[in-house]
Amino acid sequence: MNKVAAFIGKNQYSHMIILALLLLVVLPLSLDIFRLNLVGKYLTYAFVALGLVLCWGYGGILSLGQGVFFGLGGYCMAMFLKLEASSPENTAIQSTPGIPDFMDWNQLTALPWFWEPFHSFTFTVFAVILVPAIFAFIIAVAMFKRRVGGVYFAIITQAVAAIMTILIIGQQGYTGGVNGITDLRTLHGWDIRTDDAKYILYYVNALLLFLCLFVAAFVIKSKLGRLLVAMREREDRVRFSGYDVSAFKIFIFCLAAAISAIGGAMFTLQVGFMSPSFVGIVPSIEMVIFCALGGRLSILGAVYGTLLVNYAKTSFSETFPELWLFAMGALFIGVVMAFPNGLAGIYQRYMEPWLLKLSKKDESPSAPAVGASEKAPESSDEPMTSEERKHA
Amino acid sequence: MLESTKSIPAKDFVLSVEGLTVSFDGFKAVNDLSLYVEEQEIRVIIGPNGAGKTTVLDLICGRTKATEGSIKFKGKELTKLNEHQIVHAGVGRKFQNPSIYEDLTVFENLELSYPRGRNVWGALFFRRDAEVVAKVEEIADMIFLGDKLDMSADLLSHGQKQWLEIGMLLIQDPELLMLDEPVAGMSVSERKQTAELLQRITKDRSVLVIEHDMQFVADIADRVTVLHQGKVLSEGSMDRVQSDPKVIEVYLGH
Amino acid sequence: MKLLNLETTALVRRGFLKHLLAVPAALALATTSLPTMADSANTTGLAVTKDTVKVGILHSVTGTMAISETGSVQAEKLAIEQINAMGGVLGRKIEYIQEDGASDWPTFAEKSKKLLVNDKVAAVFGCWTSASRKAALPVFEQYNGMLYYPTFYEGLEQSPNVIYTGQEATQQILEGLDWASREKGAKKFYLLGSDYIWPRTSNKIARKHIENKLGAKVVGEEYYPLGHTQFNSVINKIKLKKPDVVFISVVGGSNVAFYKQLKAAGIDMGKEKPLFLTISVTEDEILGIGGENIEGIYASMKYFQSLPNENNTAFVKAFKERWGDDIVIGDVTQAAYLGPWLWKAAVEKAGSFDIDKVRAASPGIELTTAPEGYVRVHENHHLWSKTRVGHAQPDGQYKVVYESSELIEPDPFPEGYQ
Amino acid sequence: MFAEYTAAELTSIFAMQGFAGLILFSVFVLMALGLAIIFGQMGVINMAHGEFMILGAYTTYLISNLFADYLPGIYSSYFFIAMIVAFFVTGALGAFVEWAMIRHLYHRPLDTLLATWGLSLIMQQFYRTVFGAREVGVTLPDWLMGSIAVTDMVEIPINGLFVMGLTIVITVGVALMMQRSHLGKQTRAVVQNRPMAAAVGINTEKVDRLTFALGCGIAGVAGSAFTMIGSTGPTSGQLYIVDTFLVVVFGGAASLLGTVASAFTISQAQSTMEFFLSGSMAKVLTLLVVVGILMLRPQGLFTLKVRR
Repeated sequence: MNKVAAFIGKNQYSHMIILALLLLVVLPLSLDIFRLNLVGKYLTYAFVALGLVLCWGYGGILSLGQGVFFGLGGYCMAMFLKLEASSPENTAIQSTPGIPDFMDWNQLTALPWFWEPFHSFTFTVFAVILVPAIFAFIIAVAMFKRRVGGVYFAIITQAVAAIMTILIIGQQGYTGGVNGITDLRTLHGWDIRTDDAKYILYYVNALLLFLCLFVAAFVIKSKLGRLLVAMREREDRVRFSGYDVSAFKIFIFCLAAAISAIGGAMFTLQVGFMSPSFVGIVPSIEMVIFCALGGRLSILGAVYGTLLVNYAKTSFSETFPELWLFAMGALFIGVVMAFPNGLAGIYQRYMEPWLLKLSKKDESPSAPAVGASEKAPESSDEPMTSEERKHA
Repeated sequence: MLESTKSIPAKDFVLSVEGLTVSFDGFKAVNDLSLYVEEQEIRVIIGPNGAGKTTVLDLICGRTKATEGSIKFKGKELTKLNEHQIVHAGVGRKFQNPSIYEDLTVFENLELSYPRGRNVWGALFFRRDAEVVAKVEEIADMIFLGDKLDMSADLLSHGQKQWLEIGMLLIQDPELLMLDEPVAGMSVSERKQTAELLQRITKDRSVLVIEHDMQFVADIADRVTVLHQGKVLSEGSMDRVQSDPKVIEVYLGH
Repeated sequence: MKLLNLETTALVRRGFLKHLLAVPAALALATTSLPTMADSANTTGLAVTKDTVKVGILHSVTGTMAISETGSVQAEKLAIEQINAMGGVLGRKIEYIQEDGASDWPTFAEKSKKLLVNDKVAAVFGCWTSASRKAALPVFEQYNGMLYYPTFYEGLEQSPNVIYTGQEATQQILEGLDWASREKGAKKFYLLGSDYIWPRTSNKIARKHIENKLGAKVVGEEYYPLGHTQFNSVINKIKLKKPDVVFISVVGGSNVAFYKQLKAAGIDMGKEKPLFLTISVTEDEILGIGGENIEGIYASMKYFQSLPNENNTAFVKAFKERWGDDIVIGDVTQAAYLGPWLWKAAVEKAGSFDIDKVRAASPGIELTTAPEGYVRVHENHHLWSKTRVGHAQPDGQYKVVYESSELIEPDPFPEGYQ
Repeated sequence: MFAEYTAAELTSIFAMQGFAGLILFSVFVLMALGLAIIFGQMGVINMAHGEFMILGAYTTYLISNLFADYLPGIYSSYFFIAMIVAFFVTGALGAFVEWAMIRHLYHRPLDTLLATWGLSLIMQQFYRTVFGAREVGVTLPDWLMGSIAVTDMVEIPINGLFVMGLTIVITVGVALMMQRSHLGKQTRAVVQNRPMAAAVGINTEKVDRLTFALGCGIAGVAGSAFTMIGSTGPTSGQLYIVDTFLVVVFGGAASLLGTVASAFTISQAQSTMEFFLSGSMAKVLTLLVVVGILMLRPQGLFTLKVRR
C-alpha cells in the first residue's frame, strides 16, 4: 500500500480511493443500469479529459483535436465489432454477404485491405492504442520539432479534426460515412447490449480509467512531470539544461492520444456505435471544458469535471433545452476567468486546508524522508500558484 | 574565409569561432566574427548596446542559427547541432535575466539540471538517489544557497536567482560556461561573492562572460574582446583594450 | 423493370383499393366499442393509465439540426392535440414527453432509451437525420419500441420497430426524373449533392435510372462537404457541361449559399436552361434562401403546402392557427404530422397499445385524412404515397405542376438500383 | 478531359474560374481580416469571430425589414446603411467583450481561446432565442442580384464584384489606418513594446479596446456582405471558423500582407482543385496542403526573422 502511495504521491492516493469508492461502489449501487450506462459513457470522455490534463495542463499543449484520437480508438473497436456483426449468415440478404452493410450499399464487393486485420481481436486491441498514438506521433514530430506551439498548434489540430471529419464522411464506403458504424452487437459472441454486459463493461471501463489515472499520476510524479512544468514556464532553460524539449512534448502528446483512444474504444463498446460526430471540432472543444472545469492540473479533477458537466448537460437539457447552451457558454467563460484551476483549484484553496486542520488532530507528523526534498510540492497544485500570483 | 588561413589549428582552443555571420532580414547582427577561447580562460565580451554580444552567445549555444561561418568546440562543429546536443557536448549557458523554474524549490531546480535521465524514458524512471542528493548539496553550498534548498525559487533575491542559474549550469559540469551579465542587478557584496565564485569555478573550465560592469570585468577577465556592430573591434588584456583608441572612440562616441 | 412493375401493380391496386374503402367504416364501428376493454389494451407495462397514454417526441431543439427539426416537433404536437380534442386514443388522452436530441447522435440513442425504459412510452415520434435514426434504431429494436420517422431518406432499411412516414429514395426520385425526361425532354443530367449518405444513395439510384431506364446521360456528379459555402466552381462546371437538368440534393446552410450564388452567376432558373430539380429544398428551406433567389426551380417530393385538397386546406389552417401565420410547412413537417395519426389508427385497429399488436396491425393502415391525400402503410413499414413535382414561386411556395397518377409502392431495397 | 469543348468555351470557362477564385479570395480576406487584426496586434484568438459575423448578418436582416416596412422608397440603398450599422453594432459588442472578458486574459492566449468559444455558444443560443432556429432570408436589393454578361459564356456576378470592391476598400482602409493614423501608430507601438508605450503616455487599454472593437466591426461588415452569398442562421458562423483561422495562421498573423497573401494562395488552390476534383476531395486536399506547409513553415508565409 505504501509503495503505491509513494508511487503516485500520498495525497493523490487517498483521493483516488475516494474516487474508486464512488465509481466502483456508490454509483453502481445507487443508480439503475440506464443511468449507470450513462455514467459509463461519460467516463469514456474522462479519458480524453485526462489526456488533456497531461498534454495541456502539464505540457502546455492545447489540442483542439483530441476527438480525432477518441474517434480513431473508437473506430478501431467499431471495425472489429462490425466485422463480427457482419458474418455471412447475418448478411445473407446482401449482394455480397460477409461485408458490413454500408459497404454493400456502396457497391463494394470485397472487404478493403485495411479492414482485414480487424478480424483479430488481439490486433484490434493493439490498434486501438497504436493507431492513434502513431497518428499523434506524426503530427507531434512535425509540429514540435519545428517548435510550433500555443495558439498555432491549437488551430492546426482543429484543422486536422476538420480534415478527419470530411474524410470519414466522404469515404462512406469504407467508413460508414456520416451515420458511422452502427448496430454493433456482440464481442466474441457475447451480447454487449444486455444489462449484464453493461454492468461488466462499466466495470472494465472504470478499471481501465484507474489504470490510466495511475499511469498519469506516475508520469506527473516522475522527473518527466516536473520537466513538463518547467518547460511550460521556461522552455529555453530546459533546452539549455540539455533536454530535447520536443521529445518530451511528443511523448506526452502521444500518451494523451493513446489514453483518449482507450476512452473511444470503451465508448464504442458501451454505446454500440461510433460516428464522425465525435471526431469534429465541437466535441473536441467540449472535452477541453471538461478538463478545464475539473482543473487542468488535476487528473482526478478531469474525471469529476467530466461527470459534472455531462450530468448538468443531461439534466439541463431534459428540463430547459434552450438554456443549455447559455449555461455551457457561461461555464467556459466563468471557469477560465474566475477559476483557471477549476474545481481542483477551489478544492485545494478552500477545502484542503480545512480538511488538513481536521485530520492533523489525530495524525502524528511523518518524519521527513530523503534529504530536504520531501517537501516537494504536490505537483498538482504547486505550479499554478505562481501562475495565480501573476494574474492576481 | 580569409581568417581561417591565418588561424591557428582549432584543437588548441576549447572554442574557435571563425567567420561567423548572421543576418536578420539583411541586417548583419554578427558580421564575419572570429573568436578563440583557450582552456581555463575567462574571456569577457564587452561592447555597446546592439553590438551583437548576446547574439554571439545565442549562436554558440544554438539558439540562433548562423547564416555563415563555423563554431568549433573541442574540434566539434556546433552549428549543425541542436541546443540540447550542444549542451551534451559540454557548453552551458546562463541568460541575461535569471531563467530558473520559479515554481520549483531550489533543490528541484538543481535536480532537474542534474545530467542524468535526459531522454524521455530516463526522465520517466529517474530516481532521486544519494548520489544526486549529494551532488545537489555540494553545488548548493558552492553557490551560497546551501541553507535554502527547500525554498521555492521565486522567493529568492535577484542575485540569488542569478547564482542558482549558475549552479544549474555547474551541476552539469560544462567545459565551456557562457554567462550573460551575471552580476546585473546585484548588490556590491553580491558582486564580490560572484567574482569569487567565478574565480573558483573556472579552475576546471573556460568561461565566456558578457558584462557591462567594468570593475567586475577587470576583476575577473583573463582577456577581453570588444564587439562593435557585430565585429571584433579590439581584443587583449583589459589594460590593452582600455587604451585602444578605437575602443575609446566607440565608447565616448556614445 | 421497375417501371413495368409499377404499371402492373397499379392495375392490381385499383381493385384492392375498393376493398380497402370498406375498412374505415368497419374500423369506426370497432373503435367505439373498444374503450370498455381498457385492461386488455395494455399488457406490457407501458405508461398507460385509465385515461392517459404517454408518447415521446424526440427531436433536436438545440444544435445545428434544430433548424430542420422544429417543424416536425410542431406538427407532431399539433396532431397529438387534435387527437386529444377528438377524444384521444382508445379513450385515453395522449401525453407527450419531449426530449432534445441536441443534434448529437448518441444523445438520440440515450434519450430513446430513457423514453422506452424509464418513461415506458407507447410510441416515439422523432429522429430526423439518418445518423440519428441509425443511432437510435438498435435501442428501439432491443427494447421493442415503436418509432415514427418522418424524413424522406435513402432507404436500405426496414425495421420492425420503425414506421417510415416519409418517402424512401426511389419513391421520391424516379417519378421526378421520369417527369423531367418525359415533359421536358431532358437528355443530360448533372448530379450535385452534399457529401453524405442520403445524396450519394439518391444519386446512385438516379444514375441507374437515368442511364438504364431513361436512356439518358449523366454528365457530372459532384459532392461538397456539409456546410460548404462556396459554389462558384461547380456553377462554372455546370455552365461548361450544359446539362438539361441539374439534380440537386444539397442540404442545410449550403443550400442558401448555392442558390444565392447560382442566381448571382447570371443563371436564370426560370429559363430552365438548365432545369433545376431538387429533392432537398422544402418550403422550410426556401424561408432561409429567400423565394426570389430560388424562383423557377422544381422540386420532387410527396407534399407541398400548396396542395389543393380539402385535407390540406384544413391542415394548413390548423397549423397556422396553432403556430403562427408566417409559418411554412414542408414535406417532412407533413410526414411528421402523419405519425401520431398512423399510430392512433394502428392502436385502434389492434385494440391495444402493445407494441407487438400495434406492429401487427400497422400494415394496411390507411389515412384518408392525410394532408397529402390518401396514404397507406405497406408491409415493409413505409407508406404508399404519391409523388408531386412543384415549381418554386417567388413567394416561397411551390405550385404543383405534376402529380403521379397512382400511389407509388415503397421499395427500400430496390432491385437493380444497388 | 477537355477534348469535347471548343477553345472559346475553354477560354471563357477559365476566365470564369479565375473570377470564381478571386471571389473566394475576397471572401477569405474579408472574413479573416478582422481576426487577423485582433490576432496580429493583440495575440488573441477570437473563437467567436464567426458569431460576430453573423451578428452583422442579422443586423442586415433587421435593417432590411425596417426599410421594407418604413422606407420602401429608398429600399435599394439599405445595404450600405446596413453595413455601417453592422460595423458599429458588432464593434460596440466587441468593445464590451474586450472590457468584460478579454482584457483580463491577455497573458493567457489559450484561455482567451476557450473563453471566446464560450462566448460563441452564448451568442448562438441568443440568436436562436431571438430569431428562431431557422435561417432567415435576407432580401437583397435587385441591383445586387444580377450579373454582367461579358460574352455568352462569361458572366460576372454583381455581388461578387461588390464583395471584391468592399474587400479592397476595407483592406486599403485598414492598411492606411495602421500606417498613417494616430490610432494605428499607437497600436503598433503597443504591439512592439507594451510597457514602453504605456510609459510614453499611450493609453494601452484604450488602444486594446479599439483594436478589438475594430476587428469585430470588420467581422460585422463581412457578415453583412455575406448575406449576399451565404446563409444567416444561429450556427452559420461555425461554417467559417476553420477556413478563417487557417487563413490567418497561414498568413503568419503578424502582417496584413501575410493575411492577404495567404487568402490568395488558399483560395486559388481550392478553386483550382475544385475544378479538377470533386468538391469534398478538393477541400480535404486544400486543408492538407495548408497544414503540410504550416508544418514546414510553422510561422506562416510572412514573418520577420528576428532575434528572440
